[in-house]
Amino acid sequence: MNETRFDEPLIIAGRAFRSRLILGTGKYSDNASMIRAIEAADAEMVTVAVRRVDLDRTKEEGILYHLDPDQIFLLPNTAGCYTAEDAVRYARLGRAAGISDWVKLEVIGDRETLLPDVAATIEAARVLVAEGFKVLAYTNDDLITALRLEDAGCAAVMPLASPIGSGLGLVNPYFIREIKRRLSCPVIVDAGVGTASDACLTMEQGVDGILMNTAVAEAEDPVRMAIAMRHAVIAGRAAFLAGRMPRREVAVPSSPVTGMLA
Amino acid sequence: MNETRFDEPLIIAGRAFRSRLILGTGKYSDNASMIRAIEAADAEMVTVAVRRVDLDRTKEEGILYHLDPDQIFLLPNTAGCYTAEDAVRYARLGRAAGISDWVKLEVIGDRETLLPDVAATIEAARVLVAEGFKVLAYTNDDLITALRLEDAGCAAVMPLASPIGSGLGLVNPYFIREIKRRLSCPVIVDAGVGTASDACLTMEQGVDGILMNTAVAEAEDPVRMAIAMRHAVIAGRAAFLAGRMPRREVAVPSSPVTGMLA
Amino acid sequence: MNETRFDEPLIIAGRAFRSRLILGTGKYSDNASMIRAIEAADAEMVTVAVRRVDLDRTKEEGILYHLDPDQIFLLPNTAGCYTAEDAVRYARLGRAAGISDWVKLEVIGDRETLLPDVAATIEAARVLVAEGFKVLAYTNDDLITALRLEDAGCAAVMPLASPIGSGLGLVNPYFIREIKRRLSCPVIVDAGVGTASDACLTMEQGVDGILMNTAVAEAEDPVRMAIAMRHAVIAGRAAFLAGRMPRREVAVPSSPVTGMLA
Amino acid sequence: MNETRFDEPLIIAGRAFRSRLILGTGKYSDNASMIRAIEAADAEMVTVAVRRVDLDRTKEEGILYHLDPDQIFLLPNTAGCYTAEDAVRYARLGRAAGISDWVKLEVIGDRETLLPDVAATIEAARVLVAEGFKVLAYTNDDLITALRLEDAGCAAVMPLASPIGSGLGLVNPYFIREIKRRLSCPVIVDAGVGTASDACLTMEQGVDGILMNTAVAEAEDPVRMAIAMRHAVIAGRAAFLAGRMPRREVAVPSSPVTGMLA
Amino acid sequence: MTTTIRVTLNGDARDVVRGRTVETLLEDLGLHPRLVVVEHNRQILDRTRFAETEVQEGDNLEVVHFVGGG
Amino acid sequence: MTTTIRVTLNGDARDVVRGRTVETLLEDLGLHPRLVVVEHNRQILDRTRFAETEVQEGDNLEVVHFVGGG
Amino acid sequence: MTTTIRVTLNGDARDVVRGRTVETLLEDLGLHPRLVVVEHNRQILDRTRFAETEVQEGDNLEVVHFVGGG
Amino acid sequence: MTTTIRVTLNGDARDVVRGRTVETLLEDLGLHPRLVVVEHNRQILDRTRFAETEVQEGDNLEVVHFVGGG
Repeated sequence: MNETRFDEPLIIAGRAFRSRLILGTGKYSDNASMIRAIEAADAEMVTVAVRRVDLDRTKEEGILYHLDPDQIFLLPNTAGCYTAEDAVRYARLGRAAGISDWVKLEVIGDRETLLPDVAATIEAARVLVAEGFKVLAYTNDDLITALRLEDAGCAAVMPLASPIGSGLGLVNPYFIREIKRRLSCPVIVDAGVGTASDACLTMEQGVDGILMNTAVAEAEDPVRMAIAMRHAVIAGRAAFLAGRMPRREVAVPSSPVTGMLA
Repeated sequence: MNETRFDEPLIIAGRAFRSRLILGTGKYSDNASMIRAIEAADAEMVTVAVRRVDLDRTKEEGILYHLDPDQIFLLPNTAGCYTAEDAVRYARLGRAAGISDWVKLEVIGDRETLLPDVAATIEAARVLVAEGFKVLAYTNDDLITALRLEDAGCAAVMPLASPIGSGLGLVNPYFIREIKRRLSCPVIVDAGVGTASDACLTMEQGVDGILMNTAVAEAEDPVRMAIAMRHAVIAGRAAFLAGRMPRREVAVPSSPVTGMLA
Repeated sequence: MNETRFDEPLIIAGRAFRSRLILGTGKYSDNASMIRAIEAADAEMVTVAVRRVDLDRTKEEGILYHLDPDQIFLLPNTAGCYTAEDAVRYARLGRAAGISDWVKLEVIGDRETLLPDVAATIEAARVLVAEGFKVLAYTNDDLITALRLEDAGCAAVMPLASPIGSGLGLVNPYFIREIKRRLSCPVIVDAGVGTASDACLTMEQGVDGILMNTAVAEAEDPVRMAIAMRHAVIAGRAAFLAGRMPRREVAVPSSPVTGMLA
Repeated sequence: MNETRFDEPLIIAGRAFRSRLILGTGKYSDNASMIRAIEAADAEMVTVAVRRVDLDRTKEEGILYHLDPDQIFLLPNTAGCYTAEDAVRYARLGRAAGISDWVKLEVIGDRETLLPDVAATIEAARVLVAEGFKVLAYTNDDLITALRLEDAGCAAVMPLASPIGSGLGLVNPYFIREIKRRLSCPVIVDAGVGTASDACLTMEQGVDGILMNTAVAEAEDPVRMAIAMRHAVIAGRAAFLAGRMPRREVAVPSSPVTGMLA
Repeated sequence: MTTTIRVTLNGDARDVVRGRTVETLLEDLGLHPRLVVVEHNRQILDRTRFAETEVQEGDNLEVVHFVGGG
Repeated sequence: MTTTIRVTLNGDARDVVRGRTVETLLEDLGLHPRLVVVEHNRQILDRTRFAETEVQEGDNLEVVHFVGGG
Repeated sequence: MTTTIRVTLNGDARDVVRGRTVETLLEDLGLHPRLVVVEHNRQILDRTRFAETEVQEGDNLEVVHFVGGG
Repeated sequence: MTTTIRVTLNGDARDVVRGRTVETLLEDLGLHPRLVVVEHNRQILDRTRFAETEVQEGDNLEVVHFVGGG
């Protein structure tokens, strides 16, 4: 059994992914670093944002100059939207690019914390699902909201580990574990992972994958951190599937207690 | 940069190891599982215990029937010894097997917790170093003791993450980090790791390697857990070298805040 | 400065409370224990549930046989309600008892976790506020929902520390701290506290009070735990007001480093 | 049952203390604050250091100008000593002041971390016990060392929560709990407590008392923090004696699930 | 004309002597009016109207009170 | 009749030569039609209609593309 | 003179035919000399001396090997 | 013969008038004997012997007291 064979692929909306690590493409110091980090992370899907073309600056900034949608699956997001209406608008723009009908839905409720407006997210999810979108919905760690998003027909539910860009890691493993236990659709933890052990611990809760951006892009060495994250996600997944030893407050020797010399 | 090139080898007593994961060989349900776990973990060094041959039972139990010292570096331990004198005796017996002059020194101070007797450990280390042993000394997470063991000439100092066989993980990252910061010799965390995220978090403290046994041997699926641990150690090491993003209690968006539609 | 003078009273809906500890009255083995626990906790407000009179059993079960509303402020809850409509009905029944127009609103979204249905809670809060109720709304630890409940006119917002009856303590201090920082109305943490240190840590986040039930009622010795909780809430409050020392990973001596003998 | 009657007194070397909170007297901005903090904390015992009289400055600095040994029990420490010999010398000087034959023994092993030199501490303890001292020995959280100190005849063993002056709180509750479980003499946690919840959590492990200094002296408002600490120690003690509810990852309602309306 | 009517009381069908008011019904049940709240056909019945409100065939009555709860 | 019309392009007023289609306008801007999406008076304009859609006085055009985001 | 001697082997008293060397004793026990280490009266016996070392009455022999351990 | 002697007092060389006892020396320094402890040539000097102990040339005196400490 080697690392590519200990696990099933991740299936979202009928599409199979070998890698359970999804990367954001924001905040890199330059595009070359971003490309190398994506490769080092062995990611098969990355998120992209929809923004106005800057008509006064170089056209280099369009990410399609750097990423080939035939090589890596692009997932447009609705980052920066504060209403269901706006999020629907951005989702439609993203789909019109002609790559896929997938969208990472996020409707933000507060500029300071970037926490989601769950009511608006559910509302937008319903609209988008009705229009045939494959909706991967960013949400907080509330089970009830996650259940509603699944009911709304989301292809995946994406609860946060902690606030976007905070690097605080998995603050509430109970809630994430419960969401995974109760939902049938894939659960991808999105936002808050800060370092490899956060990713590993998150995967150990049984979730199906992780989306991260800042942890890689703002590491001192993004490519090395991408390597770390690739291994951390595999490690956490394998450990979950392996079934860990019990925790115990008593010690138990690893070497035989018999056969000692007199 | 791929996974085999992001890092330097681990050097202990002049010997280079590509893998920073050392496995114990105790507690496996059977030898075949043990062998497969060692392979899956990609370990280059494993510990073994010295015990009386059981003259009344099958000779199959000798581990040299299963592990080839030319393929994998065997590190004899002094597990089960409660005095410096006993530990020295076991170390000499281990060396007399003719494989190497290395020893994983442990002198236990208490049968319930299996915590080390640090005074006796320092004493035994001095004797063994004087006899030419390469001593890798199991100890608690006390910096002062670790410094004394380094002064005594140990080839590596091996503080615990938590008690042997407990699976409680890295309880005191501060002390481990401080030990690593202050010692010049390799620091290998030994004992207490329970699952992959523990291993990852431990390596993120900057230590040079991890020795574990129960976490793999007593996982429901030891081979899958060995895969997990292999990746977790690489992940934690790479994350340490990469330099993590700062933690912050404010959110920071991953997508541009400019270029939004009107 | 003694314990009664280091702090301002807690004001909810214009009513002042000296004690920041609110107790639930459920799950006690007997009413005498409950009474003694309330006294030991020095609580001024306790929650009560609205339930059908059991016509076939003793009438002793009505809590007004045991608690005098002139001595202790009774806060009727809507526990057990799964829709906004039901919660409004129970709130009205509670008010019809003639004690006050206060209600602890809870609308549960899931039988397994007892997590709140935040959309239904906001809906019910709006109805009840319009009817003149003083609404203290149980909610999860989502800031956006808390802001909406405050906007709806709630007298206090009551985020959970962890699920009702779980005893897991304050799992997400960041979210609770952020809710307190952003709301103007009182923030009372409700549910999840398991022992005194949980209560103390919760108050240290700056929140205005704590409501608990199981931690006292299901302690081995409820009266002693009530004493513990009384002190823990005062301790956490005082520590918050005092302003803690900084955490630092370096040691700093408590005794002078000068004046040592030669 | 009120707060003074839920518990037995703490007995150390035959002397009974009502309060389980011991304060250090260093680092206060001025003596008046120190005095008021001691009163607010309701401490019955405080530590003092032995230092040369500063012959060129005001004699005000002698603490006996401010604290009356008939009112509060003074415990001389050996802070700042790096050898067993020095610690013994300071202990003798402290005893020669004529107040008592008690000493808080500390032998530091490292200037950066102020961690104890446990070998030297054991050695000094033996000497001092033989000279009739009541030795309260500061140590790390190693059970084996704690057992040796008890064997050496110490009146109390004082393991650290975290390094002196760090405010990191109780990093390793397992080790502290195990020390308490295994020793017969009083166990007083000394050093590392940063705020009230740390003190409360520490007492919940079952230990007999806490000694702290920086957490009070360096709080923004030392007197308020002293109040906090007084209550926190009582709260943690009462909670330990009360026996906490079980932690569970399932929710359990606090209100009856029967008697709901149709 | 029968001397009893059938009502639903706290979810259970129950025969009640015709002509009872809510007040006398509570008396029959041994309940103190000041310690309960009555919902009469889904409407809360003010305590001051207990005496004047006659229980009718088919009425749905909920008699509730406060119990221990968190 | 002037030879330019005024449109709102990505939020800014801009004068455009009368008679330009979306396709030629993008050409003028140096943008590759396959790499952008155009919203024309709040309706997404299918790429196949860029050539036939003439820009009119007062049109509100949003030209967007994918950028790095998380 | 008996033909057997009594030794302590791994903690147990055991009768051994007089004249056995450590090497032949290991053979009798079915043990491969290269896979064990022998402590002879508390002194480790170098493997090269197994053949020449005769087991004597009262000898204390410990025959150890490596087993799985952590 | 000089009228002063040289002693080491709390680590510093200091000239003291010949013939002073520890008690009078403390008086000179403005120190209350009950609030200090004196180590005389590395031996603790009992307070009852302050009056009778004359300070000698080359003596090493440590005068200590309690200060705030944790």
